[in-house]
Amino acid sequence: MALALQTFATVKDANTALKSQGSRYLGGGTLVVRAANEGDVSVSSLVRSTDPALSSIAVTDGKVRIGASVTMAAIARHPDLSSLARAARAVGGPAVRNMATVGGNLFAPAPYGDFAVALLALDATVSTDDGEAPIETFLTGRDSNRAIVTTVGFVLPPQGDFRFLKVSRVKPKGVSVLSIAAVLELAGDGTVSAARIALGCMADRPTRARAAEKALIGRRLTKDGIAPALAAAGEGTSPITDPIASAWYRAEVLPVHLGRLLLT
Amino acid sequence: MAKVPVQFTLNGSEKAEFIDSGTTLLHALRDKIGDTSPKGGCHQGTCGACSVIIDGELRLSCLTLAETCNGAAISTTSGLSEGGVLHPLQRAFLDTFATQCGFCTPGMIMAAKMLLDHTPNPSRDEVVEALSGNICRCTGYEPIIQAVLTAARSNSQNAA
Amino acid sequence: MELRKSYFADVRKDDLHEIGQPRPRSDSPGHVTGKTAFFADRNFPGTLHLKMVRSPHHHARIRSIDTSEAERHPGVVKVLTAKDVPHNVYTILILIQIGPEDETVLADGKVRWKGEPVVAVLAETERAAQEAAAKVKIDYEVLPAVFDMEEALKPGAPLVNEYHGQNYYLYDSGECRKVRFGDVEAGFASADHVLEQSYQSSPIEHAPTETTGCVVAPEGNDRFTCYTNTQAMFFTLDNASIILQMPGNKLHFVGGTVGGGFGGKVDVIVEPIAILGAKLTGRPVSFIYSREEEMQISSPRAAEKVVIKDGVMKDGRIVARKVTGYTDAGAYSRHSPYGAQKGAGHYPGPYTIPNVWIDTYCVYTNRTPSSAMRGFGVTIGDFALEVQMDKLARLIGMDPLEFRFINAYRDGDMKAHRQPTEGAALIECMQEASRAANWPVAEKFMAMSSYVKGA
Amino acid sequence: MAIRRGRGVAAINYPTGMNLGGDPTQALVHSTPTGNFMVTLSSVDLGQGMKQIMAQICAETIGVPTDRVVVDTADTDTGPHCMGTFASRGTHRAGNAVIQAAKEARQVMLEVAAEELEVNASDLETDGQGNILVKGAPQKSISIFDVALSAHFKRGRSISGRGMFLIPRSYPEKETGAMKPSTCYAHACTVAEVEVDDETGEVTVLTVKNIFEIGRALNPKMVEQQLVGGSWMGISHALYETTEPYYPNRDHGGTDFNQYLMPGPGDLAQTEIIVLERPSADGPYGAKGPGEMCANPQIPAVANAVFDAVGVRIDTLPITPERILRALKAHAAN
Repeated sequence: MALALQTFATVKDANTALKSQGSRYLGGGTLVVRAANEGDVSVSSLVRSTDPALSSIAVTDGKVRIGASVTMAAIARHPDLSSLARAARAVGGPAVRNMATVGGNLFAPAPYGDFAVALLALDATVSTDDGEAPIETFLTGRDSNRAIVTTVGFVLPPQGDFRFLKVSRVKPKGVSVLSIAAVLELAGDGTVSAARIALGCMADRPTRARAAEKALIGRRLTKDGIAPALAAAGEGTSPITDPIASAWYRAEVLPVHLGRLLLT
Repeated sequence: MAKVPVQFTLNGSEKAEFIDSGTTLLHALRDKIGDTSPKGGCHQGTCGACSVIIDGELRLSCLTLAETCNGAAISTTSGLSEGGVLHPLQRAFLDTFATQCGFCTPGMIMAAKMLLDHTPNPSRDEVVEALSGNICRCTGYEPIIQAVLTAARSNSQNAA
Repeated sequence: MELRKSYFADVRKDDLHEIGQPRPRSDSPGHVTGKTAFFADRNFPGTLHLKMVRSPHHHARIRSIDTSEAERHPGVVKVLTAKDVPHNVYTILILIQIGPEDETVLADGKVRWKGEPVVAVLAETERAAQEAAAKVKIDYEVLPAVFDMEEALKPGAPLVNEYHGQNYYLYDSGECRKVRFGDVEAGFASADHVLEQSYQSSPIEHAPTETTGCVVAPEGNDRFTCYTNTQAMFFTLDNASIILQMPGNKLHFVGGTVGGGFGGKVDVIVEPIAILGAKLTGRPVSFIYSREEEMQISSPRAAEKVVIKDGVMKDGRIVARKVTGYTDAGAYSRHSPYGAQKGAGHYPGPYTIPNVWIDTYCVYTNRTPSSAMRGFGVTIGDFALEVQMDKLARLIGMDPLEFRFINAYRDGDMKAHRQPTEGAALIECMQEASRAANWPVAEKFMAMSSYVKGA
Repeated sequence: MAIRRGRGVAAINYPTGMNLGGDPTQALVHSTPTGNFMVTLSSVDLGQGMKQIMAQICAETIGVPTDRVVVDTADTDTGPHCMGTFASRGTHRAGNAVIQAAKEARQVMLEVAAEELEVNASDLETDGQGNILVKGAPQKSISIFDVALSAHFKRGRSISGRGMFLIPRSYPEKETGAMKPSTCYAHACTVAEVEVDDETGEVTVLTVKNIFEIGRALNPKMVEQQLVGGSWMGISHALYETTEPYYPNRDHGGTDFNQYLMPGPGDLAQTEIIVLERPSADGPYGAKGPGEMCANPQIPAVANAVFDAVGVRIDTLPITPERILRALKAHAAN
C-alpha cells in the first residue's frame, strides 16, 4: 500500500478516519514522516486535521490552553508564555521547532519529548474528543491512545516558579542526556511549600521524581537544604541506555544536574 | 496509484504538479519540479540539508508532505540570486571560503537567510543557534559562522 | 591561519605566480547557488529504486530464501539474490593482488554480520521496494558470533570467514605484518624504566552529509553510465567489471563531485548491484544509502587495540619500543589488511628509536566490515603513541614537550622500516608550538633543527 | 563542583600516498584554439578542492592565470586513470601528473611561439598574464591567445601534454619489515587546553593551537579550510564519535545525526592554525598531503589535557563523560 494523506476539517472526522487499520495521525511530521521515510511500512494512511482550534493558544487569568498543532516555535515566541520558552527552545533546531508540535511531543519516546517533561511538571491536562486526562495518566497509556490530542491545558506558574534544564552532549542543539522541569512554590520564609519535578530520559517517557519532591517540602534551596532531595532523585527511575549515554551515567549525573537547577 | 494535485509558488513562480499522495516536498521539488538545490542528507530531520522557507518559516522539506503546501510560498537557495547577482549570503559564503564539499551549503544558506531576515545584525550566539539544525562535516562550522556574520556586516554597510 | 615563512626559507623559493595564492574556488559558485550537480541530482524518467534486505543476525546460516511474495508485490520489477550476481565472491584489493576474495555481493548460504545484504529489491517507488523487502522470507539458523578481537584470536573461536580459514589476515610474513629493527629485548634490559600500556578505540563513521550511492542509466547500446560518488573512479569501475563479468568498455562512470568522503566512499558496494539491476531490467536504477545505512551499514573506521611497551632512560631517550596493533576488520577484508600494514610502516611514530619490534594484525569479527577513513592505519596509532609519550615523560619527571624534542627524528635518521628520514619538520613544529602556546622549553631545544647535523 | 583545567601536547607525522599498493595517476592537458587550457583527469573532488588546486598547478606550470584553466575530471570515458582520492595522495599524485602534462604542453606552446617570433624556444618565458616574452627583450612578445590560434590553424601543432606519476609498489620484506610505505611526510604539533567538570565528566575544549608543516600551501585559503575542519574532526574523534558506543557490544549504534555525536557549532574550541612549509623533494611545488594528518594530533593532545586536568587516564576512545566519571570514581575509591 502506498502512503496516502487524508485531510479533514474537523477532529471528529479525522478521529473516524484513524479507526481504519494502518492509519496514523500526522502532526508536524518529525516523527511520522520520518518513520515512513525510514521504511516503516506499517503505516499506509496519514490523517490530519486542519481544525483551527488545534493551532490556537489561549491564555486567560493565568490559565493556558494550547492546541495540539501549536509548534515549539509558536510557544517560544508567545509573549504570555515566556517562562516556557526555554523548554520549547530545547526541542530541535529552528526548522524542527517550526514543525514539531505540542501534541507530537507527548508521543516522542526518550531521549526526545523535552517539552512533555515541562508539561508534566506543570501538571497539565491532556484533552481528546474522549475527554480530559491528567498528563501523567495520559503518558502512561499513550502507546494505546488512538484519539487525536486536541489541547493541553495548565495553570501558568508565577514568574520564577518554573525551572527547566536540558543536558545534551552537543550544543546548542543536541538530544537529551536528560532533562528536568520543576515547579517550585516557596513559602514566605523561603522554604519549599510545593514541588513538582519531572524528568526526561529517566524512563522511556517523562516521569515525576516524587521522592525528591517530597524531600524538598519544608526545606530551603540551599546546598544542605536540597541534599535529601538529591539523594532521593533517582528513586523509582529506570533511565534509558542509548547512543547518547548509558543508564548508569544518567543515574549518576541526575542528582548533580538537579542540584544545579535547584540552586540557580 | 492516486495522484493528487499540488500548487504553490517556488521562488516567486507558480508551480502545479500531480504527485503521489504522501510524497515529501523534498522529492516533489527535486524529482518533479527539478529544483535540486535542497539536498537529501538524511530524510530524518537530523541534518538540515533539505531546509527551505515555507511562508516565511524555515522548514525541513524531507519531513513536509508536498500536499500540505498547497497555496504556500516556498523559497529555496536556487532562487536567491537575482539576475545573476548573488545574494549577500551567497557572496559571503563564496568570499570567505565557507564551502567545501558544498552538500550542506544550500540548507545552511536557507537557515542563515531566515536569521538575517529577522535579525539583520545577529550576535555570534544567534548565528550559532540559527545554524544549529544543520550538519556540516567538512568545515568545522567556524567558516560558516564567519560567512553569516560577514553577510550581516555587508548588509548593514549597504543599508547605511 | 598564519603562514610562518621564516622556517625553511633557505630551502624554499617563493617566486610563484599562481601557487600560494588564495584564488577563489571554482566550485564555490555552484555550491552557494545550489547548482552543483551531485550524483543524486541526475533524474531519469522511469528510475527504479533499489532497497536491500539485510541480515538481522550477526552470524547465521541461510537455510532458504523465498522471494515469491515480494516479486508479486505491486510495483516490484526485479528481485535479485546471490545467484543473479555473475562473480558474487569478490574483494576490492584484488586489483592490487591482495586476496583472497572473501566477500559476497549478496549473501550466499551464510551471513557474517548484522546488516549484511542478502536480497535486492527493485521497484517503481522507494515505498514499493520497502514494502516488498518486508515480504522477503529468509530462514536463518543462527550461529555463535564473536565480537571481540582477543576472543576471535583464541583457539576454538567461531570462524568468521571461511575464505580466510582463521580469524586473522594471513600476510606473507605470517599472522601479522612485522617490523624488526635492532634488538628490542636488549633495549628493555638496558632501560631505566619499562612501561607497557594498552589503548583502544571503537568504530568511527565518516558521516558525510551526502550518503553513499549511485544512479545507473542504460545508454541503450549495451553500455551503462553510472553516476556515483565513489572516491576512486577506475578502482570502482574495474571492480564492477570483475563482479559483473562485464568488459570495462561497457561501463561508463561519471562522478568527481562528492558530498564529503573522508574515506567512506572507497568501497565498491552500491555500484555493481545497481548496474546489474539496470542490465537485467533495462531501466535506470537508483541505489542510495539511507542515513541509517550510512551510519551502521557502510564501513566505519576500524576499531583498534594498540599495546605499546617502551624502554626509556632517565635522561629521556627511548631505547626500545614494541608495538602490537590489532585492527578490527569486521567480517570482511575490504581495505583493512592494507590499513593494518600501513600501521606497521608508521610505528614507532616520528621518533628515532634504536630498537623496535612491531606486529600488526588484521582481525575478523562478526561486525560491520570496516575500511578506510581519514588517517587510515595511523589515527588511532597516533592517539596511542602520543598518550604513551605523555605517560613516559611524566614517568621520568620530564616536561612532555621537551621529552619529544629529545626523541624527535631528524634528516638522515634511520627509521624502523629502514628508510632514512628525509624532509623532517617535527622539531620546527614543536618549536613553533612552544611559542604559540606559551609552553617554554629549554633553549637547547629551541636551537635544534631537523636538518642533518653539520650539513 | 569543580571545573578543572588542563593542557596537553601531541606531535605527529603523516605519510603521503599508498606506496604499498603501487600508486599511479595520470593527467592530460591541452589548449583550446584560443589558448585556454583543459586539464583532463579521473580524480575525485570530495570537497577538499581538487579541481581548483589542479587548475592552479596547471596555470603555474604553463604560465597563465588560473582562470584560463578548466579542470574536467572524473568521467571514465575521457579522463585517464587515477588510483583515487584517499591516503592524502590526491594533490601530490595528481598534481605531479598535471605538472608533467603541463610542461609538455608548455614546451609545444613555446615552440609555436618561437616560430612566430623567429627566436629559439629556450629564449622565451611566460609573464603569467597570458603572454610569452623574449627573455631580456620583453617588448618582443606574443599572446598565448595568438600562439594557440597559430598552433591550431596555421602550424598544425597540438599544444598538449601527457602526465604520468607512478610510485612503484613497495613490498615489505617479510622478516624485517623493510619497506618504503610513503614518499614524504607532513608534520604537526598541537597543544590543547580543556576544562573538565569533575562531577559530570563533561569536557570543554577551550583552545587548540595547531602547528602544521605541509610542504607548500598551494592555496592558503583552501589549506586553511582543510586544517580548520580537520582540527574540528580531531576533537570530535577525541570526545564524541563512535558507531558502537558500547563496543564490542553491538547494541545502541547511532543511526542519525542526533545519535551519532559530533561537536555542534556551539561547542567550538578557539582554534589557531600556524603553517610551516618545508617543500618535499617529490611533491608538486613541494606540497605534501595535509588532509588526513590535520585531524590526528588533537586526539592525543585532548586526551593528555584531560589527564592534566583531572589526573585520570582515559585510554579508550572516545573520551566520554561516562568514561571520565567512572575513572574519577575509581580513582577516588583507591
